[in-house]
Amino acid sequence: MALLDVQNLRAYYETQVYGISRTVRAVDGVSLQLLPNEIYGVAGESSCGKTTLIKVLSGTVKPPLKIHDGTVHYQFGSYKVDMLHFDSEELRHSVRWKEISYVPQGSMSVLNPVRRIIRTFEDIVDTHQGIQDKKVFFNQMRDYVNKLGLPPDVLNAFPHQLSGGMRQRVAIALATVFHPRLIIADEPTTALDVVVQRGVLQLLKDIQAESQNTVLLVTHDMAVHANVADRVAIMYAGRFVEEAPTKIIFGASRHPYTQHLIHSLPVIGDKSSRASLGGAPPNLANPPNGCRFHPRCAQVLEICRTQVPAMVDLGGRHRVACHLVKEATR
Amino acid sequence: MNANDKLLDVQHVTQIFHIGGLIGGSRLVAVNDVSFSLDRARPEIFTLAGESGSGKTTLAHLLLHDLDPMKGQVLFEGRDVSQIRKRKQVMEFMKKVQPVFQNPFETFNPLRRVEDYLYDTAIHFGRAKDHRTAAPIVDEVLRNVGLSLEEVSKRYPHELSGGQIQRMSVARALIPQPDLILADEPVSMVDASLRMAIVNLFRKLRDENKVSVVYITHDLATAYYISDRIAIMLRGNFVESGPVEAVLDRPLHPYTQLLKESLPSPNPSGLESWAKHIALGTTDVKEYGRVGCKFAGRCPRVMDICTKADPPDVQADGRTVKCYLYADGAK
Amino acid sequence: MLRVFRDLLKHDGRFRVAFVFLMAILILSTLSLVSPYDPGRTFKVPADMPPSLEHPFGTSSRGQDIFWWMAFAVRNSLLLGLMTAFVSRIIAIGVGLVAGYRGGIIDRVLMSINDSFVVMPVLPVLILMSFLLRSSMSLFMLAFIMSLFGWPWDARLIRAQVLSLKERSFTQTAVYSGTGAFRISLNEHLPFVLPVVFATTINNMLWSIGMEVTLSVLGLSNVTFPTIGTTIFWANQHQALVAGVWWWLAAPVVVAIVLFLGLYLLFSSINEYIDPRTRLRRIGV
Amino acid sequence: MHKFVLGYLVPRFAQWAVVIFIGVTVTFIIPRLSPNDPVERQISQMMGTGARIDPEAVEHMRAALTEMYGLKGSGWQQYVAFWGRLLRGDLGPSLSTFPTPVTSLIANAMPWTLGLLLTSVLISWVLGNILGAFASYYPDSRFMGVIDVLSQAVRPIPYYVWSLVMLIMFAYVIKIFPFSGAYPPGTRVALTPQFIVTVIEHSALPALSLVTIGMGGWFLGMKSLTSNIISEDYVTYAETAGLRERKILFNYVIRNALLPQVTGLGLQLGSLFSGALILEIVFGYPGMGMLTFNAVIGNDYSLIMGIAIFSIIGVATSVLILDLIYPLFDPRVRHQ
Repeated sequence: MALLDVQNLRAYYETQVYGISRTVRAVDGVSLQLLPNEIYGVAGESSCGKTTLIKVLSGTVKPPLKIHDGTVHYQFGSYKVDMLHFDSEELRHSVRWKEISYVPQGSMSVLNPVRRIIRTFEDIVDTHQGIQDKKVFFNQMRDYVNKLGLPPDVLNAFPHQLSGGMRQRVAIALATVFHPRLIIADEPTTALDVVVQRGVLQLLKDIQAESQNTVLLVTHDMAVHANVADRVAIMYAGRFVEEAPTKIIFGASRHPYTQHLIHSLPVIGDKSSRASLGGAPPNLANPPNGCRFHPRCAQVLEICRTQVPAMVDLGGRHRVACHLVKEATR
Repeated sequence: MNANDKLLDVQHVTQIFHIGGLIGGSRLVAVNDVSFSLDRARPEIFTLAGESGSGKTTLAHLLLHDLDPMKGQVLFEGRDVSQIRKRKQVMEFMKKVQPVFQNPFETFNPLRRVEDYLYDTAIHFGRAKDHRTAAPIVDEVLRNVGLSLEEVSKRYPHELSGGQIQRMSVARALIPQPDLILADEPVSMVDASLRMAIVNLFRKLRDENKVSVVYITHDLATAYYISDRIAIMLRGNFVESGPVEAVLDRPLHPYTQLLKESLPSPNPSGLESWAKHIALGTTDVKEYGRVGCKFAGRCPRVMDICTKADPPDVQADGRTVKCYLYADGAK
Repeated sequence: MLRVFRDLLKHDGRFRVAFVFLMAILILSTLSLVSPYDPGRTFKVPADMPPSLEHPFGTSSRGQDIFWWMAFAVRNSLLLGLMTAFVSRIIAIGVGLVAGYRGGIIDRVLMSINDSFVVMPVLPVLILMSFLLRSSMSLFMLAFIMSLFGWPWDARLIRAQVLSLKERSFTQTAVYSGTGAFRISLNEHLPFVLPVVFATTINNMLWSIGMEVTLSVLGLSNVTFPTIGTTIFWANQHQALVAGVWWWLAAPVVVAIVLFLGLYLLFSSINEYIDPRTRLRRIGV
Repeated sequence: MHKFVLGYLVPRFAQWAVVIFIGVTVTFIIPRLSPNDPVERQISQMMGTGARIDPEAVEHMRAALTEMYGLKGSGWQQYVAFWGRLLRGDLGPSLSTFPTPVTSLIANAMPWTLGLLLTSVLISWVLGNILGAFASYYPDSRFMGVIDVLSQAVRPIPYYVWSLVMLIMFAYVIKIFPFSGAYPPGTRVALTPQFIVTVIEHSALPALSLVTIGMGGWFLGMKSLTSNIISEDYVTYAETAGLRERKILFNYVIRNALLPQVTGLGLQLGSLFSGALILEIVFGYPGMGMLTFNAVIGNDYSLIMGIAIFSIIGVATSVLILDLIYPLFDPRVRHQ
């Protein structure tokens, strides 16, 4: 049973400034399913719409972002939640953080700068569960963060006193305090050094393995997906272009953009020259028609310029949206 | 090899910062006794690699003469950079050394046309008398980086992609025909798909334009791809430096090994080694203050001598490594 | 410039109100050129007449037509505001840009002087000054003295902005393009600083005109010279409220409110429009 | 801890000293710059009254006045003597109410101004900030919209004009409040309950105008501050974590938006003090404002000097106190 089922989601930013109105079609027809007990990776470059997708899935849609089309259904055991038409109070009370929690990118700006870390823990737990005895609660939290490899005195510190890696671990501790079924991680380690990043990602993997929940990991770094994600979806200009288990994505991907993303990365030990993509990422205010990757695609066909390729299921949970594939299977 | 055929010669440079109040406050040795040099005859790409707080950006400021070193000297073409005072000397220095910055969208003023900077550079460094005579020169450097004047003219930074702007930044740096380009994390903010274009560009500058590049980055993979020599920095020290194949294919210093291991490889097979748990890094400032090797707190092969005094620079297997493991007595 | 004007008129309610108010003020002050009465002369009209067709604002106990007197008063007050704002802007931009860009000792010295002026209560000092200069205090001298006190708060705003701009890499790009420090301040930093300068200009006008009103009510400026403040002074002097000549006091108060409100609404609508963030959004970032 | 003392406290005290030094020096220099010499003016004023005084007495008077004005000796000696007297707390005698010392006049005027100023500033600061935060956190509430328009209308109007409007409206048109003064003339000044009641009743109108003007300013300041903070990451994060709106508003939005408002209060004290002076004149309230007015009318040169110096020291000290309180609000300053 799918934990999350998204069908044909369209979410646009509509801005109106001094008479100039612009519509940015950030997410333009995305469908995906999240299964229990898996790490689902979403890869894509800047302005491909992955942050907007997260806003919709985590229910933080605020103007100028507006939902145009599509459905987002969660299934927490017997408890069904239609995210797009759900009473905000009940959402706040029984879904937020209990079922869906969130690990942010730059954790420096996410923690309240004028309150100690323990206060943020209290705010969250008190709202959802209530705290009887603050002393007991403090000890519980101290053991909990200790288990996650954080020194105990971190709870009394202020955010500005912690290093980047430490703050990110605090953010993970906060996100997992209620053992939610879905953790959405938005570029959790982009701002960190490579050694600290490894530690933080291992922590995320251990927590997922232990509580058998689902992690939606969003990052532009394909190498992180290779080592952390079970399944990976590649996003380009507001649409999914390919989705498959990690081994297939890295071993037998069919979409030119996916292949480029993987082979363009230099690797220590291999100095062979690597080509770069021509052109620039499309402007989502007026994206190219047909397949949005066609202006930069080396194997572009005539049909690619006019017709949007449908998502074709190649079996083994491998889906791809590219006319090259349809040509071959016919 | 006398002094003046060295393009850049950094001799035992040390820089100490004072953090905290007027009196009191602690001392932070941002750069500690660093030396390296680039030959004028053989243009090369020299990488300064290290994580945040390793001192690589401070070193960059020292090379660009934004800062003058507390101890040691930075010689450019045999002359001490800190003596450069007068406007004419500064222009002379800037003609030969040009920077390329990290964030494409901060390199050019969002309220000015990007091309204006190229015209300014051409006119101020004497390559052209006025706007009209500068146009062909600007067009030539733009073609050199894979763009054309008509493609980017009259454009504001927000009307161009990160990749295009970064190329224009390189083009601007090329106009005064410099001998050395100092690139501070030039590709980290550029999309992966366009990153290789910029990286290949630096290679082309070295081979065709005979320009040496000091490449500052935390990304070992791109460093391996384009540089000739590399120096790994930790808390202000060169812990390992030498030809990039030696340093990255066969790393000796435990910190370099840890860096290489922590780099996730883009194929799923290498799972087990990456999953091994590593010690959590202590807060940066504490590591700066350590006596002896700065890595001792986290080093899997630490010996008690490591915490006593600074390890010596040892020549081993074609590179220099600052570690007691390879000091002749220790074998 | 016209396009900016049209955009604002169409989209910003505050600008429309400001436009109407300020046009009224400008018309009133230009009328002073064709005033049939000389403000210096009294008892030219029957005193204490309520507002009528012939005397729209009524007449004062000193036998003067209040409408024409207010024409001169508004013009002089506006002139004072513009002069003070202009002079203090020059000092503010100078101090702000130099302290911001130069930094080091110059910055620290300038800023400590600046902060003492910001905190100092200006009124008691101005009272002391005008008390001593008393009647020889002309409009220009008052404007000059007030501009000596009007710049520190704005210099600090400009300096803060220059400091942040200096850290941004395009300043370094300009340096390495061979541009001189002065040209950098002009080309790179001024476009960002102008919105602050514009906003503080109007703020300074509000402050200086308000201060003039206060000083002349205390009788500390040249009371024969018609300004909004001196009108209120004479009204007080002749106990207008007690004597029931309420229109003598109402006229300057209403005109002052129209002037200040018009300036403030102009300030906030234009401030929002030329703020770099909205300008970038308008270009469609 | 000592880093905080050296990094934060010492510079604040230094700034306090510099402000007072510059302020006092400016008040010392101004009179010396002015064309007409106060001693001559004083004497000519007395001569003007037509009383025949023989020249020898005039000479004696001139010496006494010069000595009293501290105009004896070279500029530098005067300056040192000036500071000497100041440090001993002697601001010289008031001329219009000779020989009562200036300090005692100020001593019984200051409490009135402080009472009026402190209460109204506190009320307007707290009210303005709370309403400002609510206005941007609940943008579509009509009540907030009305307050927003009112504040924008009130804010630009200088104290003097606004107090006149209030006077006309509440004392003249709708007679609710007494015309002027803090208490009807002749009542015995004592801490009896009815006396306090009359004082409150009389000072209601000036307090009300101070509060309405102040509140408008703080309201608009807080509204723009909170509208930025609402889009900050830690607020969106708190909303994603499902915290109740009230907790987010008070512990996240207002708690952070207050910091610049505390500094703002410090920087505004100078203008608030001037505003209070003017208001007292309009309402005949017996504080420092009325004292200044009488000094101006009575040509009391040394009283005005005293008021100017006293105001500078008073404002500078209150700014210092605010700077000392600020670290309690902002842990980032407390824990370097």
